[in-house]
Amino acid sequence: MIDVTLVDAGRLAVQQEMRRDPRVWVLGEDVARGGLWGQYRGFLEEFGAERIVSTPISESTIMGAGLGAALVGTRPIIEMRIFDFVMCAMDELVNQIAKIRYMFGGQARPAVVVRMPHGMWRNSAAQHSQMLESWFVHLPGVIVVAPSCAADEAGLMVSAIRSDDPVLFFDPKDLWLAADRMPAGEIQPIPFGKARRLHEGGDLTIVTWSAIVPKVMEAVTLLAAQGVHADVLDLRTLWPWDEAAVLASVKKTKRLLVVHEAVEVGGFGGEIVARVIDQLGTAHVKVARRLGAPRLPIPFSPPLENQIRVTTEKIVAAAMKAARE
Amino acid sequence: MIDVTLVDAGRLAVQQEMRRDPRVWVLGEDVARGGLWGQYRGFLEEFGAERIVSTPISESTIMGAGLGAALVGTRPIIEMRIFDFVMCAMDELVNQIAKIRYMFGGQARPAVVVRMPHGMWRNSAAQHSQMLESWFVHLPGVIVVAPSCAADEAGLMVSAIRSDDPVLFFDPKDLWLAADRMPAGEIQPIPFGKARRLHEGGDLTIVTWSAIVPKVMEAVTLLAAQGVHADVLDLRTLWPWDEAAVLASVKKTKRLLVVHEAVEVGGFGGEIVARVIDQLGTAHVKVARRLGAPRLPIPFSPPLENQIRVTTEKIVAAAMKAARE
Amino acid sequence: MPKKKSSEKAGSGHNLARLTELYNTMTRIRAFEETALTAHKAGEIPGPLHVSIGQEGVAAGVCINLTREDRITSNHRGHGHALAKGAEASRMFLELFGRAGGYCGGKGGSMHIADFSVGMLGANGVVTGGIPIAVGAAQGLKMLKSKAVVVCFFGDGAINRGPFLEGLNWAALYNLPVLFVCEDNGVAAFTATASVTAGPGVMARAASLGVSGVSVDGNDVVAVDAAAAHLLAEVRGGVGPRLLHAKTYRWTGHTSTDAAAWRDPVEVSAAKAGCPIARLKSLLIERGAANVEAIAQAAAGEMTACRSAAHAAPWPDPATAFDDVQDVGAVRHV
Amino acid sequence: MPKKKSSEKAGSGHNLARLTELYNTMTRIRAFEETALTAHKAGEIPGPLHVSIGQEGVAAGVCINLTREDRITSNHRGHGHALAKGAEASRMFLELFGRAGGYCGGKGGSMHIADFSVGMLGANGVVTGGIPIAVGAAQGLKMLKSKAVVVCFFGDGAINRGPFLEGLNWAALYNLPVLFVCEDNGVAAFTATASVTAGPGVMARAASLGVSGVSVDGNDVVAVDAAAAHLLAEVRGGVGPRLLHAKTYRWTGHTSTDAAAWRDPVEVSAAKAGCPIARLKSLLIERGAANVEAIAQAAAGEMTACRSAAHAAPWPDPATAFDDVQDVGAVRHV
Ligand SMILES: Cc1ncc(C[n+]2csc(CCOP(=O)(O)OP(=O)(O)O)c2C)c(N)n1
Ligand SMILES: Cc1ncc(C[n+]2csc(CCOP(=O)(O)OP(=O)(O)O)c2C)c(N)n1
Ligand SMILES: [Mg+2]
Ligand SMILES: [Mg+2]
Repeated sequence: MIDVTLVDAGRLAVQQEMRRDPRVWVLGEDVARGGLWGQYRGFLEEFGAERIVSTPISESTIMGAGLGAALVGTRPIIEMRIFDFVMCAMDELVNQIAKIRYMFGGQARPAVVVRMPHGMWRNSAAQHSQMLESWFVHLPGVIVVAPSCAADEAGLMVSAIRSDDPVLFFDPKDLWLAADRMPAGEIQPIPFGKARRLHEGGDLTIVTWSAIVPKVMEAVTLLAAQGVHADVLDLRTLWPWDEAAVLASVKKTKRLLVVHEAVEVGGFGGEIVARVIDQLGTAHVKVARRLGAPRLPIPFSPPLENQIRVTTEKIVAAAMKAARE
Repeated sequence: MIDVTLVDAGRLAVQQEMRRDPRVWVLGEDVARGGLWGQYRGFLEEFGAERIVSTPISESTIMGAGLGAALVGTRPIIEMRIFDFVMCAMDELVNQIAKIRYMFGGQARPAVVVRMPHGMWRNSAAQHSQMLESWFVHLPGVIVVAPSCAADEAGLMVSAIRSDDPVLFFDPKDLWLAADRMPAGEIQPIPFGKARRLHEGGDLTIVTWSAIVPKVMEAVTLLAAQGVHADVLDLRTLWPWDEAAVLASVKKTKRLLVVHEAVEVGGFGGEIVARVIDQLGTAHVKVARRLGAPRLPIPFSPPLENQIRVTTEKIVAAAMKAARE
Repeated sequence: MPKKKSSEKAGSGHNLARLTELYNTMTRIRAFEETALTAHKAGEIPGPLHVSIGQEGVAAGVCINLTREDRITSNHRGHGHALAKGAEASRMFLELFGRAGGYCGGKGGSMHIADFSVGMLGANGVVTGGIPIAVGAAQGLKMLKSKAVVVCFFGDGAINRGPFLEGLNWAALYNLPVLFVCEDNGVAAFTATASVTAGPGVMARAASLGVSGVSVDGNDVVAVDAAAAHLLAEVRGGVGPRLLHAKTYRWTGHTSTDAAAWRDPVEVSAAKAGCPIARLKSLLIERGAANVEAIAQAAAGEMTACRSAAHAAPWPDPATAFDDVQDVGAVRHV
Repeated sequence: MPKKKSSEKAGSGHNLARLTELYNTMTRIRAFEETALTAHKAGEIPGPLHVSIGQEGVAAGVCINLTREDRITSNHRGHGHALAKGAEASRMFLELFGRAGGYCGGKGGSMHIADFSVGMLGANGVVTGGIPIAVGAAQGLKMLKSKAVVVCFFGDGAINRGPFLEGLNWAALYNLPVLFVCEDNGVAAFTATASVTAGPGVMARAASLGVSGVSVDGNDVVAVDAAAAHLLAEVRGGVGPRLLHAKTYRWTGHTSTDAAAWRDPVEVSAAKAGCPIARLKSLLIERGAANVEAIAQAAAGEMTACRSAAHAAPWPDPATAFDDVQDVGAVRHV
């Protein structure tokens, strides 16, 4: 095992794949300088300015040029700096990348990775903190990845780069620089659609992903101390998602709580609840519930942000209620 | 009652409000010529080129300029031609319009109506047929309106224009030109968040909205002939939505089927199922299920489009299953 | 500064074979679209159809200078571009009709025709949609050390959308092998482009972004050919992107259902009188070509046959609606 | 064609009161940002902070020509614009600190300061975010028959995003009362703008979109004032939009946590040697102003007091997190 941050883990994965495959390259703002978090540190020296391309502030074209470059056989990693700026490139993502293979009857293979650090990043306010990952689950044509730890960041990144499908890769901003560990040596790809079990328990199932995961685990420890034992699944990828693992767990616990950082209304939690109810039937499920943020933009000030954030305490309370009800 | 299409109904509503309030105006491509469907026919003559502004193909600026004009006290109707092109203006919609009041602590009032004809429009293929209304339910700061008949198109448009909140108004493309009737005389505003009951029945609750509604009603007639009586609610507005009416109906029927034209995965149906389960509890609900499109882009060819469309037969089958299970 | 190419000079330098090839391409495009229009009116073709009747000189004159390895991107009015780049009319017709065997298996229709095997990277339903794709394709080709270049076709309406600025700046910055072709027919959908476009126009906009170019009479195919040859030689030489501004005219409405009653009939008659195909035909006859009529007849015959074949062709298997979304996470049933 | 304004001439035409007012504004901006930087380093200010130290001449020189009814839009580096337009330093500090009474009630922070009561329509966290808003505001004002004009501040990095093209074309097309101000500090975040920008630059881009303007030394506040006065007179006269291109320099890194080790120290020293505030100070002393030191001291004192007051101020009531989302469909609890 080696000590790394998630930034390091991502960097090692991209580096490994760029060494392996000369068609892989990166484009985005300030990337030649190493990227905003150092996620491409040293790449200019190793790979040269043709494979680590610092671009103008032209989000539409960063996204669209990545697609064009994929159509002729290269494998671009499209770095969007932070997710909120993807709003400047939605036509290229939604109308072009996601649909081009289908519209053209299979002729196009948009093998791009779109990298979009998302979520809160303390006190960055409404335009730099959004999580809208559920939107893309609803968008046919794309894979949606949202890791929460270094090993997943690395292994899923390797899979994303090797994928012939377009992969939307959501780096968890708030965990980006947290200390973590991952296996040493060559990074193995992690298949899409397989959840990671973080804790075993029979009292309720908690399904979660991305930056909120450490808080869920804090809550799980507190719950265990009170005699409530949760089965915890980190989905890791939201499309495809590991429905089988979730159903198996809820069959056992009969109680489901989905926890996500994003706004609860219209979030991906609703999809999970609806599928579980549909597949297991209401007679076999006692509780199915979500915990997410209230439907508000993200405020700047710490006490306001804290007020609307999904906290460990809120997770404990929701889990307690779900387990005992 | 007068005979109108939905296009007529919308036109009459906008005209009435433009006569009432000189601050109301329209901007968008080809609007001075009457709009793509004639929804602004005659406006140039009546209101002049300053209030019916044909713009360049500049979606970002159509959306953003509408916001700017609202900030100084005018009340713009932002015509986006078809919803898919909103992807070219998402920063202005998502990062600016939806957040500006909150970010500025209440100083800004983005009183705009964003008009976005959405959904299938026979054989227009992937880039001209999308329905992503569920995305905006997940987006704090906006109201989401999706009428299915002339009277609602008119009454909700009047409310939208008078609203100080930004209203995303989804005209149903596939019904746009269908014959319908509405009350003669002054158009009264219809409040947001009140569903319309289209059919009474005790066997199951069908919740639906927008262009699929006439198909649902066809299905309801067929179901009634087979002895299955549905309670049908057209939500009309998705945010706020009439949770009380849905809960009351499901309390009675114990069976819920949400029917929408959009892709089922990640659609607004999941939110409704999750809320109903959360509020009523699994013990009081026998079935809660959705019927939407499979997770595919919209294909061009009629048999392919028909294959993935939500049809009357599919609605009958799903309702039958939900009622009998 | 824009240079004006004179057709006379260039034309005289052209050999008869090349003129004949241009004529063949243009008559085939014309016949394709006239046949498609008729079929659309007869209810054989579903969905919207945007034809480019009157603009054939641009597609033909540019694409005659391309190899199969070169790539093009197109817009919503792309039949001519596809045919000129070498796509098969028969498979295009099948696609227009939504039948099996069409270029996109019936998933795309008129607005999304693509033939990657001949370097046609696709029409596009979004105005300017092809611009970022074109510059990215050029960047990828350069990275792969390919000698191929990219031609990016767009209309005069497209120069008011942001991606125009971003894409030209990008191509100039990275010195990419792209020829931008602005097909300026004076209208954007139903609006005169001049009424929504400030400043001196596309040439000045491009120059301000570091992209120089040539303005040409797009209805003079010999001039288009000469200008494109010149600019593409520069682009292949590695100087970076160039712009070809081709002034032309669209005879018809925006879509096949738009009768274009809003167009000035005098303007339309004048345009028809200056028909680019008729102009080339005169030149060919003047130069002693014998087979002019036969070429036009062959084109008409080819397209009529394509139409009949498409009409008789089977529909796609409905199950194929589920194919080609994505490899991982694909859904297989409703 | 860009006209160069010479500071000497303009300066001599300025009366002492106006020069003093400019000096007061500039020293207040400088003191505000230096104090904010210190507070940020001390951990008193959460979130990112973008300061404009070295660029004060642009905000001051432009805004001295505005009335309260005129509007401005700004970008992520907007403290100077807000102060110059008349926003209160105390409420800005409260906002930076995230405290009750701040301009946005603590919801915005540095990147979203707005004061609608003085026509400051807001900073913006998205590069070019203010451009469409500015042109729309101008369009609305024109419709309402207001005499007010709009000034739109943006950086040199913004000219590579699409909305720049769209917004300038739009303003020219509808003949809107907008002054675009490009604050050209040579960098965009951490990248030299010249390295990502093709063509001759912002003046040529604007001209190609029908917007003419003036290029000026942005560190010479007297020249900025004169140029802005001239352009705003034109804009108020109804000729449509104009551009002011102000060449300046940012002394610091991109955000307060960027030590800017990547900057050329020689370049930074040269910029500091040419400090716009020091230049104006010399001029004032030359012209016999007596109170120069006092003004700077007062500014420093004011900002120190604002900082202390902000530090001591109460946090917003957490329940206010639920306010001001929307009237209908608002949520009230978690
Ligand atoms: C982003 C976007 N906005 C609007 C449209 C609708 N639309 C289709 S074609 C067209 C006009 C395009 O004009 P131009 O580029 O000059 O092409 P032409 O139709 O003249 O060939 C418009 C507005 C679109 N397809 N995409
Ligand atoms: C659309 C968008 N892309 C990227 C960013 C990140 N970003 C913030 S400021 C900045 C540089 C802007 O440069 P410039 O406009 O010259 O302003 P300066 O920072 O020099 O004042 C960037 C890239 C952003 N805020 N918005
Ligand atoms: Mg045109
Ligand atoms: Mg800058």
